[in-house]
Amino acid sequence: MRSTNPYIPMPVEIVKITDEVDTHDIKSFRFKFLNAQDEARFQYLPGQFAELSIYGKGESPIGIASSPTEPGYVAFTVQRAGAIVPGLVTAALHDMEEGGRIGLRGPLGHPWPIEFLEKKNIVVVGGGFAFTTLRSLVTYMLHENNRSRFGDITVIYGARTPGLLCYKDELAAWEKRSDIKTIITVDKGNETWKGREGFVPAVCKDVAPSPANAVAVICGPPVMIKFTLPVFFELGFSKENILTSLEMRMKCGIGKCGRCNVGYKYVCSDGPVFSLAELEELPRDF
Amino acid sequence: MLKKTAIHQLSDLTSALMGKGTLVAPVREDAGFNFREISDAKQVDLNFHNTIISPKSVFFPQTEDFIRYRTGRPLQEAETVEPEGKPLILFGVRPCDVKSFEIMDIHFSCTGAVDPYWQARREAATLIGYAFDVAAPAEPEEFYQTLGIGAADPEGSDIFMVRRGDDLILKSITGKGEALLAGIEGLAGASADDGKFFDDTVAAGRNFKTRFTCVDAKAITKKLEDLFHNTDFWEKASNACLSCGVCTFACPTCYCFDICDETLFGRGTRRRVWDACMFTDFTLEASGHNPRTKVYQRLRQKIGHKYSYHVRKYGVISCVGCGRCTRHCPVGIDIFSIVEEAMKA
Amino acid sequence: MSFEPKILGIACNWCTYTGADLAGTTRLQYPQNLRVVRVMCSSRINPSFIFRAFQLGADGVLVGGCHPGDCHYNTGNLYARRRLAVTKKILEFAGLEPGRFRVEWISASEGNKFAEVVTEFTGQIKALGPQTKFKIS
Amino acid sequence: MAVSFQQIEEKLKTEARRLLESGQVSLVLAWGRGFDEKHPMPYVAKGASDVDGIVFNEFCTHNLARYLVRYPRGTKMAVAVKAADSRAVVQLIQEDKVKRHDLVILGIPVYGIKNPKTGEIIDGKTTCGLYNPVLYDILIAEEVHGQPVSSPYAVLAEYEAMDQDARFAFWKKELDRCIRCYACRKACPMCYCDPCFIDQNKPKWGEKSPETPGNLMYHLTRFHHLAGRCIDCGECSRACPVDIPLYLFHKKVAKECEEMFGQAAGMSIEDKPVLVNFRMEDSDKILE
Amino acid sequence: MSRIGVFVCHCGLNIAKTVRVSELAEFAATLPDVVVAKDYKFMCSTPGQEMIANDIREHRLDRVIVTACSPLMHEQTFRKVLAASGLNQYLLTIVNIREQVSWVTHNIDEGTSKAKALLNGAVNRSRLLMPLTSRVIDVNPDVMVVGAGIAGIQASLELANTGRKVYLVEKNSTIGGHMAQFDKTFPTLDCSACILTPKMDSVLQHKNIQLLTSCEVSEVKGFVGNFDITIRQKARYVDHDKCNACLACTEKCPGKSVSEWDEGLAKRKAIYIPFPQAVPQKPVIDREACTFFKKGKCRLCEKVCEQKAIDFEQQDTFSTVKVGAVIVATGYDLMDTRDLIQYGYGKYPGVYNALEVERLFNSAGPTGGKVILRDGKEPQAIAILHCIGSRDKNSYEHCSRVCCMYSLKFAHLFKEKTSADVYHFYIDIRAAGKGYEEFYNRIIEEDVKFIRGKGARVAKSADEPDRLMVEAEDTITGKFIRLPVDMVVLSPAMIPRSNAKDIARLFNLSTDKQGFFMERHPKLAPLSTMSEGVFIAGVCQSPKDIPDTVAQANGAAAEALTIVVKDKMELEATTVMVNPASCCACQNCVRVCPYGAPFFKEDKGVSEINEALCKGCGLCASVCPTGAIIARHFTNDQVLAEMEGLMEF
Repeated sequence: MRSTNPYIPMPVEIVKITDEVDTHDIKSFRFKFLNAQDEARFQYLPGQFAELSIYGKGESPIGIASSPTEPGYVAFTVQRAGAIVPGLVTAALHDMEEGGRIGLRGPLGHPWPIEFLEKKNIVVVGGGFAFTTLRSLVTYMLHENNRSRFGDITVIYGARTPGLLCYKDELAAWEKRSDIKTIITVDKGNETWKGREGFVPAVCKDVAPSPANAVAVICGPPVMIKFTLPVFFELGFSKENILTSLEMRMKCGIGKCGRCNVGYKYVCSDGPVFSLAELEELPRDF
Repeated sequence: MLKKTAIHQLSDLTSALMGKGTLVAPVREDAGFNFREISDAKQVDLNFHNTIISPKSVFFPQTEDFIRYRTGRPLQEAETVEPEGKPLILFGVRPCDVKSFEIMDIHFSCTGAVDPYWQARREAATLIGYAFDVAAPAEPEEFYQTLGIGAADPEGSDIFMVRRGDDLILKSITGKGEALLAGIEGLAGASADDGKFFDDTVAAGRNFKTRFTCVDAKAITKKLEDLFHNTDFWEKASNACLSCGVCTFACPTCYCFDICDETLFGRGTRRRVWDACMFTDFTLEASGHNPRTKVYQRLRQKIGHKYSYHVRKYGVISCVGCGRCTRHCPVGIDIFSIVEEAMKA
Repeated sequence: MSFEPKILGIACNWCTYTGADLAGTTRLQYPQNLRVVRVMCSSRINPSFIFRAFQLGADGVLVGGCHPGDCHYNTGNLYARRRLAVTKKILEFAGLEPGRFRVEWISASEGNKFAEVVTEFTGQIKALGPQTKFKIS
Repeated sequence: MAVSFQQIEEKLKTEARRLLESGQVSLVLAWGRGFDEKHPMPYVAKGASDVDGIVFNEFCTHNLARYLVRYPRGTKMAVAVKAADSRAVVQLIQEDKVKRHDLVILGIPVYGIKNPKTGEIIDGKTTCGLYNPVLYDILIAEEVHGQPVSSPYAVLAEYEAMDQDARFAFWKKELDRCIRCYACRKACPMCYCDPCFIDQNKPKWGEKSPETPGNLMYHLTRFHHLAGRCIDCGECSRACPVDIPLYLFHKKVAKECEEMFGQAAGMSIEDKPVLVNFRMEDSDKILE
Repeated sequence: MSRIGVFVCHCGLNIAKTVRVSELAEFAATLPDVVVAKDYKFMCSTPGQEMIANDIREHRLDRVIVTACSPLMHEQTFRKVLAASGLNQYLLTIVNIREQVSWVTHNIDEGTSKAKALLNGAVNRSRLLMPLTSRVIDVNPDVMVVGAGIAGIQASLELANTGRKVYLVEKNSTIGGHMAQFDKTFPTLDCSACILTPKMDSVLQHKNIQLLTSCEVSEVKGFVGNFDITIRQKARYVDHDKCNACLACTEKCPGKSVSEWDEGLAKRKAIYIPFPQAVPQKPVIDREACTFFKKGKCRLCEKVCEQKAIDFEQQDTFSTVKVGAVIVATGYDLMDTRDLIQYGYGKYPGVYNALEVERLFNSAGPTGGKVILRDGKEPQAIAILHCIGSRDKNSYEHCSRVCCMYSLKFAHLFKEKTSADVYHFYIDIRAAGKGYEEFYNRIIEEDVKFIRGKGARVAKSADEPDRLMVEAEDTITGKFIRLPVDMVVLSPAMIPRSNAKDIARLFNLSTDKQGFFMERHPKLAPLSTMSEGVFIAGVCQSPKDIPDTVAQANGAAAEALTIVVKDKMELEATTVMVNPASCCACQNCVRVCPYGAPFFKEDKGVSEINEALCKGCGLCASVCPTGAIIARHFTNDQVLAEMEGLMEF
């Protein structure tokens, strides 16, 4: 039965699980909708998120890692939350196998502003597992129907160690392409690591993307964001042209439950995507 | 339409109302008055000043089931609890509380996603407002007048009631109210004098004085924004605050909720439960990060949300001055005093 | 059908659980209403376990530990004694019948005592009838 | 003998000013003006200029010991305490939540404090019935004597006379009213856990919704957590917006603990909380 | 979601007779997350085990439930099956349907229904189980022995002979303890020095023993296998590396003090060795008695010392040693009987305590072995008063156990060395021990008088001012006795060393009511303590005689050896841990733990667990109000889930 009730999740089935990192606590899940009309209703753009819902455990808001240019499934990259007391939903999801079924509520929130990004050079900066919606964005932009809508694309992606990089195969594929500049860095390499070493902010400074007609889209752990934002500011990016996605505890995802309220915004329904200019409008309460 | 009934015949009225739908009205309980679904017409008691918990619970109950399911069973077997649309009569609501529904409507049904549970109940409800006694002074906690709400404002009600001595004068305000009032037999017609008394009461209610002087919502909004980083101010304001949830639970315009799963013996319910921004874990993220670990941050959020953020987002202050938060605060914190202090800061 | 109570047992690994095993190896017969949770020490029993057990519909709860002074962990049951005494008082003041919660010290060699206590306790619970006060309906 | 609230207020101000000016403490916990006379509020003076805000009147019910744990360990604090409140301070010292040497305890012997909601004088019925603080550094007024003193447990007689079913019916009715605003635990000086057990999800001890099972689990467990620690100040009951007489249950548990373990909470800083203690000679009788 | 396998054992007919095992397996298969459920005749047999192993692989099981006999029976067996199949062994759950179901009922319906409930609980719990790994730590092979009386000496020698390095710590300047003060030992009457001094010498000579005299333990860190113990070497003002023990210094020294060794009955110099056979036989300076330290000049010893060994500048030094195990053998003190004013000790010169008498008998003692009183006379009548301060509710309730026997020994020696009449005032004679009763009988034969009645008072004799009067009630005749004597010997209570509390605190030992160190279990672990890796021997545990002390010392050595003989040690896996995010800093865990495993990190404001000390009882978890303490394998959610399962059907 199809419900328009925004609190009721749609049933989905896990069709593929990818173990992303060597610590095995980040996995990507591909879901297919069990009802065709749900799939038709789930129209999303990169940057949006959805509530993954497991009965008996609860719901967890997770950014959509797949791109609408990848039909047939919707994907999420999920970290098992909480080192000591595991997050109930993410732990349960991690224990599931292909064929398992959960609920999905969404798409929720605002996407990366695609129209705003069009015809501009895009610098995508990501750290660790927060790369998910950026992966969605890059995949979206690289799609043959979309590539021409955007200018130069530069991806700067870092993780603590080589084993902690997500989407390794895709990164390798991007590195081979000529229509995207891909820079991968790790804080600390290992014997087999041939790539760059260094923290993301430093690498950004090093790469120094031109601010001319460019937008920086940044997602990562708070500490990375904290040090990366000034780099772009110094490079000459305006606050309007620096975009990021905010984290806040959420429950309903539709701007009703009040939990993710920061100033006059609800992160879930007014965000999670904000420009630096918008963020500076908000009280520092997140 | 103007009607009246003797107070001692109130149960005839309430009994008639029960025939028109689910009746929710003030009932005297151990700890004070509350709005409850009426099963016996005699339960209704209008000898109250105001209820402990606001009547928001009628449309937005503290616990509301969304889904019922069995763990370990296929998802499709889960059963959605659909929003209720049965006729409901909410009787004896004070004008400030009536106003609160309007404010809540903006949030729940008029902006962004629609909350189907709120909307369904609201649409199915007929509101019978009830004027405060304008002859007696307001209670010290109340300040609805400050926020532009009269003690006897009929706006927002479908039917509005004013007490005149041993009589209750009922006036229909909307078509819906008129239809309901017309359908109730046994009510006496009211005289022109009653009509004048009604109008006088409404007018007296407008001039009714509560504690604070009127203030400009825009100015408050701006002031609170400017004051956000003044930690000293907020720490001082929150020195006494215990960070409990009384104020938010009693409040007619607080709408924060949690969605949780409750299971027993493999049977589970996904439900929403009122939550409070004053609780420590309200903003605790799975990562362990919590942007509001301190009492002052939470009190600032609460006051900022009601008088500043809400104004910027929805255009109205999210407060009707009913005074419940102050009345029930275990340490006597007065929310509007803080706003006044803020304006002076 | 006669009333068959559900009785939750919580037994310490070293004394009472072993004593219960001994009751088995010596083929003592006792009613089958008791379902035992094994913990390492009676002191592991969080008072809320007991409250929860009654909410889950236990008609009676029996806690078994080593005799005072014989605790495998030396002093665990001495703490447990105090804590469980308070637990019992709280339940009773909230209205639970006193007979529904019992703490017994049963050593590893007291298989017969285990069987006797279970038999007697089960009879007592049967006489009290179903526990409905705390049970979540 | 009438106690002059005015004199107490003056003495409090004098001592607070002296302590703050000498730098002996960095803050003084006392009472200050509320929105009206009947509602004085807990108040913190952090400098001599704040001292004028201190008030003391018959409605100063709040137990300020509750605020001690809010400040970082090692903060030098003065705290104004009435009799029951001083027991809370003692208990907090026992539990090492505050250090004795970080505190200046301003003891207020007083009779005639009223519950602002009911206007009733707070005596042995809803609190421990003491009028003189058990521990203090500075006594703010002369000790009061000759006031009505009854056992704080006398009020229990009616409830003890009830049979099991009546008790259950009584508490079910009372606890079913609970709206889970947690004012009781937040007003309680001994409820300093962060997070509270009831707020956790693994395991979930009780449901969040204000229905019988969760309410029962929350309150019963809280009674247990406070067993032998509740100092009977009655703040939980006064804080409760729906007037649940929590003090009755706490008193009953306190009475049992005192009988079983021979020690009342918060009477001596040398004591150890009874439920994290034992004596070899504890009798099995307590389990009967 | 878990993948649980349930294996129901018939145990032949042991289970199958009163539990419908196939029905149980079918029931299991209906439970959520159970992917395979089977029953089999003998699950513990090789084919049974193989079946489980195969199913783990084939069904990719991540939890295994074996529904069979008691976990105390075969838990280890099935854990090995899991481990061999690559599953963490703690993901096994055993449901006990034999000892606690099939064997205790004849009713197959009841049996089956209870088994279902138990199984349902197990499935619930099983889902929440976490893999656990036990930590393996390195073990330091060395041992420390604290106290070098006979117990410490014996234990050190035993350990050293096995090749272990032993640090023997003694607070005095010589080893030997009280036994070195004795003259004869009961009941054999062999010479104490003759049996002890060779051992003392062996200690000195032993290449594996590092002797640390004039040393005290000042700090203990670490835990079993890895103690870091700080030793304070007290200043001796004599460089023992240079000293050649010529003892010229002791002759020249003008400073005098009473000899502790001789119980104050003789004097010694300020620079001294306690007694001629002391080990090490090198002098130390008593700062209190030394003229130089008191007056700032003298330094005679320095002048005569050819080795330039005297060093007035010496300071206390601290060093840390690492050991794997510790034996505490700190011995006892005699009760100070001056507090019992009725006996006149310290007031009347004719009243002696037992150790003083030992010195009187000793040929190396202050009188050269002659029994003469402080006034130089030989006593004509001697009263020996038993149970002074022992078996006395007003002082010490315990029996000091050896006083009866040494008092009998005294009587014998008095008879041998004097012509005095000897009287025993006793409550009863306790002569349990090999040859003890015989010795008692022998003393009776020796014309020693026994008065059954505790000595009540010692006073100056009214008639003869030089003599003493002992008062007592003879409980046999019921008569009140006043006996004039010249000498009164008190047999005082043996009590813990005055610094026993400090030692207890350092090593986290519990003490009993009297202050003696508590053993872990009075019967089954009399030498172990609540501190893993710390053992006790000798009178510091309770009063005992030399043979028992030596036996204990040997036992403690063996116990210590069982720890240090392995170079690795596996710690308990089912320990507790703290979730710092939930810790409310109430410190209840710290207060209750008998092992001292939880400790409070003041800087972080949270408790932490020293897992090496944790025994996994879970007490702290239940007193933790916030649930911050997680008792591994018995977590709150595991127990609650199991309970829910048990109560469902």
